[in-house]
Amino acid sequence: MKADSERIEITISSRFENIELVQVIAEHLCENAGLDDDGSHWIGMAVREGVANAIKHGNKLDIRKKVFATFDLSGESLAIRIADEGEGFDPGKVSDPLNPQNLMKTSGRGIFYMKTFMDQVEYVFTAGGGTELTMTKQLKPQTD
Amino acid sequence: MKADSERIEITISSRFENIELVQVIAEHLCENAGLDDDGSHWIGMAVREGVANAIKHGNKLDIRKKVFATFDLSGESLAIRIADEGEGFDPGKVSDPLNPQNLMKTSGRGIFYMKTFMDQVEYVFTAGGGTELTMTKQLKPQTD
Amino acid sequence: MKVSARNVDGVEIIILQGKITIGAGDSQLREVITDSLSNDKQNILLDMQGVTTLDSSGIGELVGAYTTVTNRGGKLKLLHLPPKVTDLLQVTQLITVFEVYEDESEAIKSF
Amino acid sequence: MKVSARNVDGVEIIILQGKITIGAGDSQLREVITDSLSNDKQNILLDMQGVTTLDSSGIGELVGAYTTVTNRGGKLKLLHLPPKVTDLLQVTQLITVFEVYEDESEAIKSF
Ligand SMILES: Nc1ncnc2c1ncn2[C@@H]1O[C@H](COP(=O)(O)OP(=O)(O)O)[C@@H](O)[C@H]1O
Ligand SMILES: Nc1ncnc2c1ncn2[C@@H]1O[C@H](COP(=O)(O)OP(=O)(O)O)[C@@H](O)[C@H]1O
Repeated sequence: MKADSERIEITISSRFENIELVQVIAEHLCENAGLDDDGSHWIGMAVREGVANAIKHGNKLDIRKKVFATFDLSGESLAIRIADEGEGFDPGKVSDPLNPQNLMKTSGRGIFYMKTFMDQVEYVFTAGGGTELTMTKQLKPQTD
Repeated sequence: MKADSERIEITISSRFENIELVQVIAEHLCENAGLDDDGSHWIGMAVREGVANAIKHGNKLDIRKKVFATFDLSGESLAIRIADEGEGFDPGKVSDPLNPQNLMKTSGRGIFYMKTFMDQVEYVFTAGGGTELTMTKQLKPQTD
Repeated sequence: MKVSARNVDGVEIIILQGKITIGAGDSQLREVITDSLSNDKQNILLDMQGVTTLDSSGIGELVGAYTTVTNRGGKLKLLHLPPKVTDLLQVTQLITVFEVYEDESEAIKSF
Repeated sequence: MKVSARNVDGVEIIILQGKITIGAGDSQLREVITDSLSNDKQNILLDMQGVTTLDSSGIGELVGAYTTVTNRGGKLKLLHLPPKVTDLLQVTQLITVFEVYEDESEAIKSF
């Protein structure tokens, strides 16, 4: 492991009360990495949305199923992986919440918020089922 | 898994800045379980001491080595396991900080604090090296 | 979430405090709106000053509340938005949907 | 940890704020005590009001500071202990070692 790299892993069962545990890890990690309160807050919000989806849509609130979160801090770059034991989905079919016909919908903004607060949001689906969400964020703009 | 049981796992590398991540998980879990701020605080302090020892004495600040923490909440009982990749030690040889000749020592109070704040503190040493500390706490006194 | 309410000049001011997030406070918001409507209080001002965390579910509940109240011929407006809540409404373009006030008496007059 | 100091009637009041924990603030406390002694300020009052977290390492540093100052013929006393810090000193019986004050002027007169 490089001196400036760091990996934190946390596993929770599928209860909404546990979302906060993962969010708080994200915020503390960002603060330790020198990010300001606001920056840390928005990354924490993206994590909250990702974990909420894993619990609700992925594991369908089955408390026997786990959500696995990994934080990789390497230099100035933070990669967050959130995996569940659900059945996956087709990200191509997720509708755009900014589309006027979706504006007044009561759901469908979680992934949009993640994309807004993070630099990159990617989904991978594993053979055994389950969704693996990876979000990355450059903590300070690289200058080169 | 029973409806009232919950397991949270977190893995960190051996940096003092990461102590707080584990402590904060402990505090949040306790608050979610209905413990008041003070109760949660002291459990968080015991966790802090346990993780600090794992990083300092166990893994000797080698950031390639990990500290593994597990929280098991079952009914009203919380069991916290903190494991490191160090060489273990002989708990029987740890001196009593209340002994007058130790009163003015600048160290040697960590395990004592854990024992003060938790109901039970146990050490197990695994064949492959490493220390496994288990601390338990009854969150509300059982009435039966 | 903690909820309290008072009525000023026929406007039901509902004060929301704490979290409006998935599994915490989202259904509570729905209930308090339903209660208000069933008591024929159809002009509702949500005071958001004390809202500490709002997620996409909470935002969804706000939108749902707006629709419910409007469909019943009432009005739902927002008061004292914390800056981070404003941000959440802005990026989703919902800020154009809600009437937002900084000053309570101004908000009440607007109904 | 943040540290600031002022001198009143020959007593160096050192105000500690934030964490005194392993890897954070523990060595800083040692430095500020050494500095004070090397400037011939041997009567030291540590104002602990703003200390948010103290662990066994921080407690060890306080004990070390006490010994260092006493060995140099000075006095180290504590002011404004937060309740949780008092608890930590109490269970380890260190509360009998330190002179603790609630009132600053009283503390200063005692030197
Ligand atoms: N981890 C997941 N597992 C299964 N489906 C998911 C997952 N995450 C997102 N989805 C799907 O994507 C849709 C959009 O998600 P999102 O934008 O967060 O909005 P919302 O959760 O409010 O529906 C969800 O309704 C769901 O169908
Ligand atoms: N995880 C561990 N691995 C190896 N040795 C340990 C571990 N935890 C505690 N010890 C030993 O026990 C001693 C007492 O620990 P503690 O009471 O926490 O006081 P301190 O850490 O201030 O020395 C330590 O000095 C160390 O020798």
